[in-house]
Amino acid sequence: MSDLYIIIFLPVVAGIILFAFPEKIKLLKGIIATIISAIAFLFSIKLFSVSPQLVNLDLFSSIFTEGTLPWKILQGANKFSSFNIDNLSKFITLTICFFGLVIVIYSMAYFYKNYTLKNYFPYFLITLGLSAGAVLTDNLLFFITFWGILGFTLYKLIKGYDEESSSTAKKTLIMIGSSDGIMILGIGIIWKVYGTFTISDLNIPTTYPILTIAFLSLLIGSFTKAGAFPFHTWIPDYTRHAPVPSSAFLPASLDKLLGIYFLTRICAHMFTLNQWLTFLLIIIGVMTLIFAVMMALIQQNYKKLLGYNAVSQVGYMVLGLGLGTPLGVAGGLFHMINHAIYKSGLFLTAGSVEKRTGKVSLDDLGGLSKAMPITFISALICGLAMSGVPPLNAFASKWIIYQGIIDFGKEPGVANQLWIIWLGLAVIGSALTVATFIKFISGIFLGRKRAELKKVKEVNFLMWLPGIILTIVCIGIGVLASAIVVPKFIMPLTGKFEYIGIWNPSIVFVLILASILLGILIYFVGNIKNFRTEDSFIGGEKSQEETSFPVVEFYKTIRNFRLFSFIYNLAEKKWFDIYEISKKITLYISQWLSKAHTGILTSYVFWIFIGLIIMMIILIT
Amino acid sequence: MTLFILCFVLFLVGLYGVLTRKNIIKIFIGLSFMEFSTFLFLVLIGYIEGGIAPIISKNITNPVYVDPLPQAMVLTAIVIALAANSMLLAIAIKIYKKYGTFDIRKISNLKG
Amino acid sequence: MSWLITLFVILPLAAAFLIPVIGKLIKGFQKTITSVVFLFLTVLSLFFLFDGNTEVYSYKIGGWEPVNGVPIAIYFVIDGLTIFMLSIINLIGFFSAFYAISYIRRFTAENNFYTLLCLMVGGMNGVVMTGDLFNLFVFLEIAVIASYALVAFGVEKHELEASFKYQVLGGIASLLILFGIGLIYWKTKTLNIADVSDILKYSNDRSFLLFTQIILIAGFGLKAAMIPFHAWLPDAHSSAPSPISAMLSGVLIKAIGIYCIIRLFFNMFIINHEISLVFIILGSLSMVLGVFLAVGQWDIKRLLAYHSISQMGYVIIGVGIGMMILVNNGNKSVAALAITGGLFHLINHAVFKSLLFLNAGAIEYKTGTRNLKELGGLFAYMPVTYSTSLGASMAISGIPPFNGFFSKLLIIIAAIKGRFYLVAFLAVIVSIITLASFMKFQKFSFFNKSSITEKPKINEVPFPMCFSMIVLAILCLGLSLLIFPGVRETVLTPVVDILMNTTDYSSAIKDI
Amino acid sequence: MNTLLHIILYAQIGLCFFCLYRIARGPTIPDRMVGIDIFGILVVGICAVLAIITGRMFMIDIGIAWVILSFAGTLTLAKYLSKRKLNE
Amino acid sequence: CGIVGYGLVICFLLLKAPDLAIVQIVVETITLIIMIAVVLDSTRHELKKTAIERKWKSLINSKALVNVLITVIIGIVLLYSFRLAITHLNPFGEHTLRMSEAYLYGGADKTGSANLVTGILFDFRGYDTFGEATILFTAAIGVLTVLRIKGRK
Amino acid sequence: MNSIIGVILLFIGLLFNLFGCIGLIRFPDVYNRLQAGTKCVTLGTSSMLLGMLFFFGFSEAGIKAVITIPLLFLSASVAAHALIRGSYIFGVKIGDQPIKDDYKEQVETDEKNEVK
Amino acid sequence: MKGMSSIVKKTTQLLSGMIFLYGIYIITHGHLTPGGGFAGGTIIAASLIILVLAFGSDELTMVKRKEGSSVTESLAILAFLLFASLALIIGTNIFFHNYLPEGIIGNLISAGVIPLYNILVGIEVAAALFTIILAFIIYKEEISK
Amino acid sequence: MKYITFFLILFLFWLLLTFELSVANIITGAVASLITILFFGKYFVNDVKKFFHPHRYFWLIVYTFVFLWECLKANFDVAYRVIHPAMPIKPGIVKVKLNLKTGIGRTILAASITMTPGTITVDIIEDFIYIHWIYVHSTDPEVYSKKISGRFENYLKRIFE
Ligand code: NA
Ligand code: NA
Repeated sequence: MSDLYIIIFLPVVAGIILFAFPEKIKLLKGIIATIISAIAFLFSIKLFSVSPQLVNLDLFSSIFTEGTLPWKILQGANKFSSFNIDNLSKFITLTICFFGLVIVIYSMAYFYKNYTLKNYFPYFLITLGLSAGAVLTDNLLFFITFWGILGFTLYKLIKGYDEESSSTAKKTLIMIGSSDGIMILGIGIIWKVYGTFTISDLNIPTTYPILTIAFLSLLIGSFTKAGAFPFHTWIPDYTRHAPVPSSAFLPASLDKLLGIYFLTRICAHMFTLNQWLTFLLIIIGVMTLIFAVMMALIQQNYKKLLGYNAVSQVGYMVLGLGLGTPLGVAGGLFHMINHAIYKSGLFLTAGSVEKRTGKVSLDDLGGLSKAMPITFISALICGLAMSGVPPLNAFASKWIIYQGIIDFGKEPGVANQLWIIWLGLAVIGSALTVATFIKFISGIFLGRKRAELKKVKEVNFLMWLPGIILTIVCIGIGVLASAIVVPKFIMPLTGKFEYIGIWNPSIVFVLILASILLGILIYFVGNIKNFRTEDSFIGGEKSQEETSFPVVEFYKTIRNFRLFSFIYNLAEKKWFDIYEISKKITLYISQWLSKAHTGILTSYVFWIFIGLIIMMIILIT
Repeated sequence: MTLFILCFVLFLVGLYGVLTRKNIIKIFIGLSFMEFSTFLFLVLIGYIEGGIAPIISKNITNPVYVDPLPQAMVLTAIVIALAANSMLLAIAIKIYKKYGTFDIRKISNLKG
Repeated sequence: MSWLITLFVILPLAAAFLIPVIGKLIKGFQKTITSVVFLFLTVLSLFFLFDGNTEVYSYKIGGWEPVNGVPIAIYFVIDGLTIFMLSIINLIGFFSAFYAISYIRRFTAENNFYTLLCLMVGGMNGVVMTGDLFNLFVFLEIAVIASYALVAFGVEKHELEASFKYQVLGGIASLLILFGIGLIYWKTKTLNIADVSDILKYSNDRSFLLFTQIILIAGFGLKAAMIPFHAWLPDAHSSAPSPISAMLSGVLIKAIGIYCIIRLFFNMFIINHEISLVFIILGSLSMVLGVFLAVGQWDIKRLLAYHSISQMGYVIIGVGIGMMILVNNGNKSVAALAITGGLFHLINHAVFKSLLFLNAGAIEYKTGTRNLKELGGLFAYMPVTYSTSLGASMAISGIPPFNGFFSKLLIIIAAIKGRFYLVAFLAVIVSIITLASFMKFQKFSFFNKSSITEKPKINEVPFPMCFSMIVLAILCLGLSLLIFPGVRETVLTPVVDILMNTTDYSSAIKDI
Repeated sequence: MNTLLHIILYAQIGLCFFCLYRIARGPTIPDRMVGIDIFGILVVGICAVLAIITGRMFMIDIGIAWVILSFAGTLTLAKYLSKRKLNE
Repeated sequence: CGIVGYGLVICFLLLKAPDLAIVQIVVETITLIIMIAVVLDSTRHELKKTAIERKWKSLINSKALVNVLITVIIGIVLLYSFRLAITHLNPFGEHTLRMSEAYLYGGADKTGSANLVTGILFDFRGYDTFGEATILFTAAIGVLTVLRIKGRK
Repeated sequence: MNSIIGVILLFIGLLFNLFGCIGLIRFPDVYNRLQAGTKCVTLGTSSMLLGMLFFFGFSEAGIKAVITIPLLFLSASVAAHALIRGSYIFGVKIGDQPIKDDYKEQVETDEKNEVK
Repeated sequence: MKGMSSIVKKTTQLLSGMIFLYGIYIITHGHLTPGGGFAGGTIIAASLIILVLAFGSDELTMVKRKEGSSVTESLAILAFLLFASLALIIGTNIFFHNYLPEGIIGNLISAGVIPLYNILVGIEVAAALFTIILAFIIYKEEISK
Repeated sequence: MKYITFFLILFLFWLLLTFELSVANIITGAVASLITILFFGKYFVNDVKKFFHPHRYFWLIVYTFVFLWECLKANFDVAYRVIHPAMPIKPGIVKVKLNLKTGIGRTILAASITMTPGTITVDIIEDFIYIHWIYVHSTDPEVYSKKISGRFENYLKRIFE
């Protein structure tokens, strides 16, 4: 299977070679990266048509002559180098390569002028290749290696020059790296119990606690990558501080793809979940959905807002996959694809806005719709898609998920009995998403235009093209969902399932509409309540455009609800950030231990002899 | 056996010195005591009742010598201890210069 | 092989003896000879490592043949483990010496520095090559005493204090070791490790063995800085000049601590359940407490030093688990995996920790401080230091594709396979905190400030320092290759074999 | 005869404890040093007696060495004693 | 320090180890000489600070009992374990030979040295002795290194 | 015969040593201790060495014993002298009320010269 | 550094040479009687030290002596190593081989290389200890300034 | 001359130490003595021709016995003071004028005085010798000079001057 070499190793090798090129010829590097991405994309299409199979790549002996000493020693790796081309992996590979291509085009334009991130393209290519590798490999050790390297490239794709962004970079790698480490535990347990690292051989019942632990540790890996509660906290920070192409590439698309891919793998293929795990997954899904979107609502930084949004959408995917029914899994995976598309699109538009205005706060922006029409249109459509407006893509996927939940309720089981709660929360989440969408669009593109933004122009062709492509794809998938996309792409992954066609009126459709309306309502309620304060605040400058939506005030409104304000305050103190909590605990223990090291020699000698006699007492007497 | 006990007591005295004294020099002395007790211990295990010193002499017939190997070891160890001790004392004198004291409670800038 | 192995002792010591004489006459002699000798020895050891010969070879010093089957000479014993250790020692030694060419220029008495460095390396070579208990002690002392002096090389307040504490605790360690050797001699009447092993094989004197083993664990544990015997390490390793810190953390605690423990407890004593449990417990303690102590540090080198304790914990755990499985007649391949993981981590740690100390040295060299709170924004001025330290940080934190990841992987999955779930869990937690503390290091030293104006004079360190750092960073990546079974079989398997088949060592030597 | 010699030997060793007492009590450094000095001379006697008991003449070498080195040690002490003062 | 070292010499003499005795004498004296050089510098200062010292001393005294207790406990545990450990070993004075057998009987013929300890030191285990001399060399260089007035240029 | 004389000499030596050691314990200050200790013990030990000569006769050992005696005398006396001088300059007081102290002024003038 | 009183000086004049000679005696008879390189070397060092202490010496001379003894030390131990590895070079391939004839036990010239080693170790030890103590003395002189 | 004397003394010392007359030993002794001279020759006493006057040796032997006698006497005196329950001591430092001129003579005198129990030489400064006396019999210089050094000085003069 030489396709695999091209898809996995060509970008990696090309990336490594690109390191050697000086930074000055960045355009050339970009072009090379684009070409490589395009090649990878073409081959991923080719791979998509291949029938499912297991491939064992002969990694080294075919490249190097057999038997000679320096290379002979590498050949031991071959027995681990098995790859699994099944429907899921080849589909994910295809999407990965697609996003890679779209984003590399955008990056080329984005970084053309102020290329501040060193070695972006090499790391980009390595990320691309290794992502494909992680998806395609059938060996857990290879998987964990690729997965871990991706964490590192993620770290390298954010520039951590000032205090905050370096904190973010640190936090990101710590969280990703931690999940990586925890996954090793799961892999170890699997190896202990089943004696194999081959993913396709596994079908593990989660009956014993030890196996549940294995599942959970792998789950943590996928959750951290995808950004599910409570391991999501790196994503908003990352999107806020990383360059936009990086955000679009990794947290918005690739990491989601990988995370959800792996979640699917472990939930659907590697493990058979017991009902409590299902319950857990659903709870986490819902919590992610609600909490993240709540946080998104109060954000002023639009990049961070998108980041929280990205997290909240993961909730749907987890929810869908947690259901475990074909419908649920299909919904989750479909939503994953859709989310990747519109969220990348949104990030790219956000990037364009940042590029042109240099502002990152919604407070400083407004009224750009005329100055940047194409960007505005992409943002609008992608945002609508995010809100689940028909006929756009996310509508279709959310809808399948809702249907899945209803379907799920028909089965016996603890989680199943509570289906109506899940459904209700999902709808509320969707409604809140709409509210955030309105905030985003109105904050940037609508409202009064600030004086300092007069000179803002549309971005160039290379920068808006990817956004438009993604927008078109959004619409295309939405329109063709029931006709082509679901049967052709999604069903092979989950098996056939029954579902109600796309335009058929049903309770689900009502729900979706309800959520959209509810969201708009929430937004306006929040605004109207505070118009007066704004008037008095602004004073004489009232005579601006009528359509001005004072974003700040809206945010304050939400905050001022008593219960919310309490929670938000805690959130702002990072009480819900698992990273911060662990950090505090660690540093507390550290301090405590440090105090024991008084610097006085006598106590050290004392320790030695105490240690000695403790050993004596325990072992000898 | 008395010597064994002596040896052990010597060790304990040294240990007591190291554990409780606050003066570098006294700690050093405690350490030396422990060294001595170890040397003595090594020589003791090589002792043979009725043995003579392992030096060949023409006028002694059918000699029973004590074990010379522990002696050789201890000899080496003594010189090693001398080297280590002179290093320690060199450090001690420098520390006295820099800190103005031999009190280890005050020589505790490195901690945590 | 034959007489060539004696060069590992002769050459560094001869260099050490020559430097005070010729160093005064010829300028630059000390640097040249040290580097050349270490390079030569590195090449020689690597040659032995890769020549595919895995037999145990012994060399009788003085040419004294055994009398009635009792070895009476001091033996050099060359087996997989020895060659492995020799490679590490001389490799890191070379890079430290080369790095020191520029680094040590700011100090007075350069000649003494190189002399002591040669002595230290010669001592360590002697320790790993010898097959005789007392000789081991003697050469251990050479290395240790040289390191005492090197820790105090700057003769400032902190350096002296650190050296003092190191010496007192090191002195206690030496005493315990000597006492242990005495006990063994009392029991066996012999000093040759193989011979001792032969006698102890037929002894079931449990309390004697345990007593001796505990004494030796305490003694060598002090040298290896296992918790609770670790207190000297953070002081000493952070106060020494950086190339020496690299040697101490990278090599010394391994050659005179871990190596001795492994050698004696696998090849001399009969492995037993209690002691392997002690190893696992002490290893876990070191691993966990070490990392918690490290993460709160603001002094770069102190942070690194505490990590040495923690990382040595991994090595000890790997070896301890292997021992435990062997004792319980468990799955031999798992034992082998655990030991492989431990030894793999040993060499990895040697490389990345040395590199990290060299990085810390480079930072201190240019900025004059080691306090993370005072640093920042160096990535732009010191690109080589930055990128190499990033590699090393990733390696120690266990991020692929760097070497540390693979060794930790082996240790953790071996621990799980051997049912040491708690240990595996702790190993993962420690790995996470390690990552956190190295992200802290990266953040506060290289990023965190974008102001260009503050330190305009800072630039990259001179070539010898850069060279050492770059090559070590490449090694950080390159050693990942050891995960491939093919490479592993050449480098690590001979080592593991000598530990797995615990009695092969003595029988091989007694047969010769 | 042999018992007699042994009695002398042990008596001589017993005398060493007097010095030990002085060294332990001090109170000044010179006091301790006097103790050590005298101890050294006593040991020469011990060496002599041992030489007679064992019939091995090299014992006296040890005595000579002791005489010489205790001389060196005392000189050093005296030297440094006279360099600085107690009531400075 | 000195006295115990010298006491050790007597023990060595009684234990038929004249070589050790002579080396112990010389080493002890040299250590003493060095120690005198170190200590005498400081004792006077210590005397001056009596007031502060006394305060500390009262503190220490309250701990003294605890310290003694700890030492005694350590001692008891060590002694007990040691007693257990050595029950099956040769008792004092009934040492048997293995490695030394060759050194003692026939060793002189091999090395030609009448002093068997020297024979071991410089021939059978000459390598050890070389190491020992190297340690002394190391210590000399180390002392020279440590006793520099200025460490950095 | 020789050995009997030898033993007698040994006993005499032991006796002197005993006196010396008692003096070492009993006398009040370092000077007096030195007085008692050094001399008595030196004499006693010399006597013992002489006794050794009688045991060994004029052999290697006997001669060595004899040459040890002047060595011992010389070194002990000079050591005592150096020690007492050192102690004096160090500042150890001579008893509570010395009968006569001629050395004091000498030392004091020396010091003044040194200061200059 | 100032010297000591005239009594000490005179005695040292008489004795130091003898002590030195006695050190040589201990070294050269190391294979016959107790003692040897280490003990003898130390005695030699002691003789040199009392000379320095008694007669005093200015700092420059002391530094010179220290350097000299340091070099001597290096050379002696180097020679030791050289003699030990001589057999490696000249054919027997044995490190620390006693390649000289053993001679008759009890004779001064016997025991092969042992007396040679003894002498070298004696020089080394004497020089090392002399260096160490001089270093201490010089250091004290320096800081007392 | 000085060196030859020194050599002879050392060589004699060597021969006494080894007590062996083999060729190897003699050569070794000679070499050892030469080495010693190399190091210590210049520190040796200058006035060496006195070593070749036999009458001095005669007086030396006489002196030895005188000294031993005094020594024994004084020893019993000290022993008495030691054992006496009341410890009758009256310590003090006295200053005695010296009649000896040569350094070596003074040194031996000082050593003799030191070795005589009851007195220790503290210092020799110019022409005076300071002596610590365990029991200051008299504060009159005339008296105590005679008591302490008088007997020795006569002999020493004959030996060394
Ligand atoms: Na090999
Ligand atoms: Na090999």
